[in-house]
Amino acid sequence: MEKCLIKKDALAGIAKKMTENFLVWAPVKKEDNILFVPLQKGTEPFFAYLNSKNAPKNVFFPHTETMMKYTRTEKGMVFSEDENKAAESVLFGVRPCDAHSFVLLDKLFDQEKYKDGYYIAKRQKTTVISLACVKPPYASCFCTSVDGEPVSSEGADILLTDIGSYYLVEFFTPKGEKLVKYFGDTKADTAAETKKNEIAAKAKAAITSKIPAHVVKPILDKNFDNPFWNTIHGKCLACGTCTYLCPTCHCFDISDEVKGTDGVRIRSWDSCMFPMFTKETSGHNPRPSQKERWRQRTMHKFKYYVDNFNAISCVGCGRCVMYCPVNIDIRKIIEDISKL
Amino acid sequence: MQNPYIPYPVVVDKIITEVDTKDIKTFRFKFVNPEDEAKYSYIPGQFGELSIYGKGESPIGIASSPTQKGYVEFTVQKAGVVTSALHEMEEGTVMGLRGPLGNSWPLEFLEGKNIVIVGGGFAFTTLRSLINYMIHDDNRKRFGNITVIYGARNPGLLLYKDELTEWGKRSDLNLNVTVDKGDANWKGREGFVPAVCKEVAPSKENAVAVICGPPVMIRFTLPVFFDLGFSKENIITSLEMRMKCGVGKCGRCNVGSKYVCKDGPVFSLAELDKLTPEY
Amino acid sequence: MAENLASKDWEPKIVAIVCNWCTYAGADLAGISRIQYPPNVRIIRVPCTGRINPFYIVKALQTGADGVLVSGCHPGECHYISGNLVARRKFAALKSFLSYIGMEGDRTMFTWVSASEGDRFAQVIRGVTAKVKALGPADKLKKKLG
Amino acid sequence: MENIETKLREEAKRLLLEKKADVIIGYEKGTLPLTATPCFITTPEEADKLVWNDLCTQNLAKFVHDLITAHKNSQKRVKPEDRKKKIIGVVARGCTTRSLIIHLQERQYGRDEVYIIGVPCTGYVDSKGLKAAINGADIIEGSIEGEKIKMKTSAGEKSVALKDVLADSCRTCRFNNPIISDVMVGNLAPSMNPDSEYDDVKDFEAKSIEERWAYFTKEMEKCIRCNACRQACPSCYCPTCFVEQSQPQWVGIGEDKTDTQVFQFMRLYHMVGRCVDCGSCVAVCPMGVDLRKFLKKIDKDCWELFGNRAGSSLEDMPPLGKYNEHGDKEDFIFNP
Repeated sequence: MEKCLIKKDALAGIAKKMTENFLVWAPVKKEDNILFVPLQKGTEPFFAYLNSKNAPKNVFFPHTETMMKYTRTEKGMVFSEDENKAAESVLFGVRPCDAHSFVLLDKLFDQEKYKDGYYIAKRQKTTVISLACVKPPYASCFCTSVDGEPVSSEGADILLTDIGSYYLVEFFTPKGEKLVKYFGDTKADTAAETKKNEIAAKAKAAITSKIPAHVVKPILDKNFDNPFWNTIHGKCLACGTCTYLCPTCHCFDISDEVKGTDGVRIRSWDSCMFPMFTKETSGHNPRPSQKERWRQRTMHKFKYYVDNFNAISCVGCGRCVMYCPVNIDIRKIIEDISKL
Repeated sequence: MQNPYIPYPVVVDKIITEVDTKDIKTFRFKFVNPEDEAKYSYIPGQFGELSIYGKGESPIGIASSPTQKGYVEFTVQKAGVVTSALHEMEEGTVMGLRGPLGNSWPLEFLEGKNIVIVGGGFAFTTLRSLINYMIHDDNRKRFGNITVIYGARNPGLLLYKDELTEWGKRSDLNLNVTVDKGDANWKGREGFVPAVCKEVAPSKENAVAVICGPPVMIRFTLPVFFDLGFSKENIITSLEMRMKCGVGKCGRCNVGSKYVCKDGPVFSLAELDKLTPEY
Repeated sequence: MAENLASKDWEPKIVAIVCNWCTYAGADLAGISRIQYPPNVRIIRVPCTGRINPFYIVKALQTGADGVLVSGCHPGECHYISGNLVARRKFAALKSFLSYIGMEGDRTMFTWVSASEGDRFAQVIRGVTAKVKALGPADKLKKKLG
Repeated sequence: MENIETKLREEAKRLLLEKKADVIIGYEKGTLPLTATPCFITTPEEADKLVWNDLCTQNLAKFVHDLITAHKNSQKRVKPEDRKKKIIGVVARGCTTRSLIIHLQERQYGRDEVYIIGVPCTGYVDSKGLKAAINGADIIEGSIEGEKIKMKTSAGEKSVALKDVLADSCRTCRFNNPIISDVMVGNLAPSMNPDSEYDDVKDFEAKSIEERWAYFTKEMEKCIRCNACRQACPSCYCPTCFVEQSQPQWVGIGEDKTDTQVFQFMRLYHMVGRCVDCGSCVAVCPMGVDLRKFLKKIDKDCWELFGNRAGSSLEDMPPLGKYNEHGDKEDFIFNP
């Protein structure tokens, strides 16, 4: 495994250099929001960030995506699969929790039976460069409770760790190693590695917000009908903020749009918090109120995903905690469930 | 790799209006590309996503049987955006068909057993597929006695009337058609499905009941079968949920950890008991 | 779009949403009287201007209209007594708000044409067409596919 | 402020004990530093959870409507003679009472179904503004001490003046005291600065059409269509919003630029005579879309065209539900 060192201020330059050959997604400060967007001429990446507002899942699973196109002709409809536009890309500087989410999303989109080509094509063509959290970005971060770590290469091809005056650059996969040339030729010594391990241990210990995520699975197995579920949802606005900012939420809707004789079929994000999500044509709704929707969201992350893929579908980034307009705190919910 | 979201082009070959109210029609599709038919090999109980230009998709159970070569049939009630558009279609139009999706009636499990099929109203479609499959010359000997109990609100709402007449003539099929309320021309049975089940009283010996119908019918029919001694493993039904992708990704049709589109729609009562009651 | 604007042949598409009782009859009269007016309008007949959901106007702009004209009975002459008076308030707010977000004011026009004013109808259409033509093709709010 | 909080708790206890209200909607302390969040009090013991401070953001009228609607739906299958009335108590500042008035004007429920506990208001803290004031640092601990907010943040100790981080809506609020109430807790608050309420709108109106369009486009590009603005708005209570209708489909569900613009435009336009400038939509927006720039224009037009300020009087009719045959503005009518 290659390792090298780069100067602290070199990061932006490297990201910009990569734009010559790749589509580079990097955090950019737009007014008060830090967002992952494709770097263009004139935009500066912003690496002194805590974490981005939106989860970088939109790189592989954009909010809105064309699935196919069709044209109405005299003979009827002619379908054409939208040509696979996935470009060779680099996702530069994601936090380890968000990189962890890609591993979780892979389990769903890259299953044996049904493969989701749209997601997979982008995922395969993208090299993920993680930027380790040497100290927890937010007091509400809880990655260590859900199988994550602030300094972790999971889901990443390359990991950058701030070890003081340098970044230690570690290349974990062949895909990552292809980018070695962008990082200069200062080889890392063992001292750098020791330093990184120290920092990693310290960073891990600094995550003080904890949830009993593994404890709740057997409790959830048995408590579908527990009156506890009546207590969460009262103030829920039924907006989709938590799900839209979540790195692992992946529900989507499919719809058609037409103009003249041309049409497209698009898929776009949907949310289990929306009343229409499960409403059937007959008017019947299997999840009629916010209670069932909250139960679904909690269960999906901490039980159903574990049942199906043996992994908790939460990476502990804390976005839903911080940005919920009415402060419904998943940490408290899990805590309360663990006491049932 | 076949993209599971892209439909096969199919042409509407024939449209049959099934009921007096004209809001249920059977659509017969032929594949535009003949090679697609082989790719679309299905088993009774599976469903397809009917895909209409500019309107979207609708998951509908396959009403024809794989033994009927050259076409696929769907019986569709006019309800939402897609099905309404479908009902406006003319023969010869090209549209899309995705699938086959979902699991199916458990044919291997049914083999060698006596089969009791109970259907109510519009939900009879995939049962029709199963019946046609089982009574086909190639397959009939693989199954024991076949009892069919089929009910509709009134004679005008019975589906597949010609076929019912054909089936009625067969000696290897015990057909019981009933309506809630008959009309002047109705000479058959009158009464609700649960009552007819009680009357027909199929034996539980080596038997499996396949039940599909509106929730209220299922609610009153199940106790009859429990009384007859059927175990939950031997009662099989099919669920309906709102679906979009049909391949277990879009996240709306799950009942507990199972996706109705991918792991269902067919479940035995024993399996359903293990799932959360959220359907 | 750009080449459309450059070409002198560009003709605007205008949606006219008119009430059944006055303006539609006025348009009819214009036709019977063989008064010439530009062929750029597509007329949509509604029972009353009070029935027009302001969304129709915005939706028309989104789906390709370069201009929208709404016309009904003169105040005090509404077939339903006051439909146009309620509509007038809705449209006043709509037009003001549309121009606030940066939509050219001349893209959405409101007027009154009675059943006997075939000539006025033709004049209105001429006026609106000229104004929209001067603005060129609409691209704000206009949806492109895919 | 503490004084009001104590009185509020007493009042809540009394109402629940005397069965004057079945539930009281108020605010409690949130799980994150410097937050308060809506809560529902049904027993006198819980009343001690109630807080009233500068962090109470959400317009609670939204929950009043939700609870009454849910209750009415649950009563549909009950025989008329067995139906029960549910009385919702609500802690209401000026803007909340305006929203309640709108509900009442629009015949959503009866005056007797809601018990209004009026509280004076001196404005609430705009959490995004606070975050911006400390350069986006993470707040680890925080407290309000007098006129200052003191914080321990990821970037060290910080102190911010309360008046500098008040929500925009509050700074120029015209109705910071309740307009209607069944009981008033605390004394009337001093007035804010309503004379400058339209300054921002006037500045924007003075800009060129292209500048205005560019700003509108830029703001709407931030929108992720999470619907938080709509959901938080007390005036957005349609059982099925136009966004979710499928026959016809009014707007596409994707992130298409124009679909977002049209969605936002129409939602904003639906606020004519109905926006009370409570700032809830702005507060909940995760992306920080400047909705107020547009809502305030609606408010201004409503005042200038129809002489109406949303929810300012229980006797008023909704401005778009009435007309003045000879007085309404006609200068926008095209005359060839």
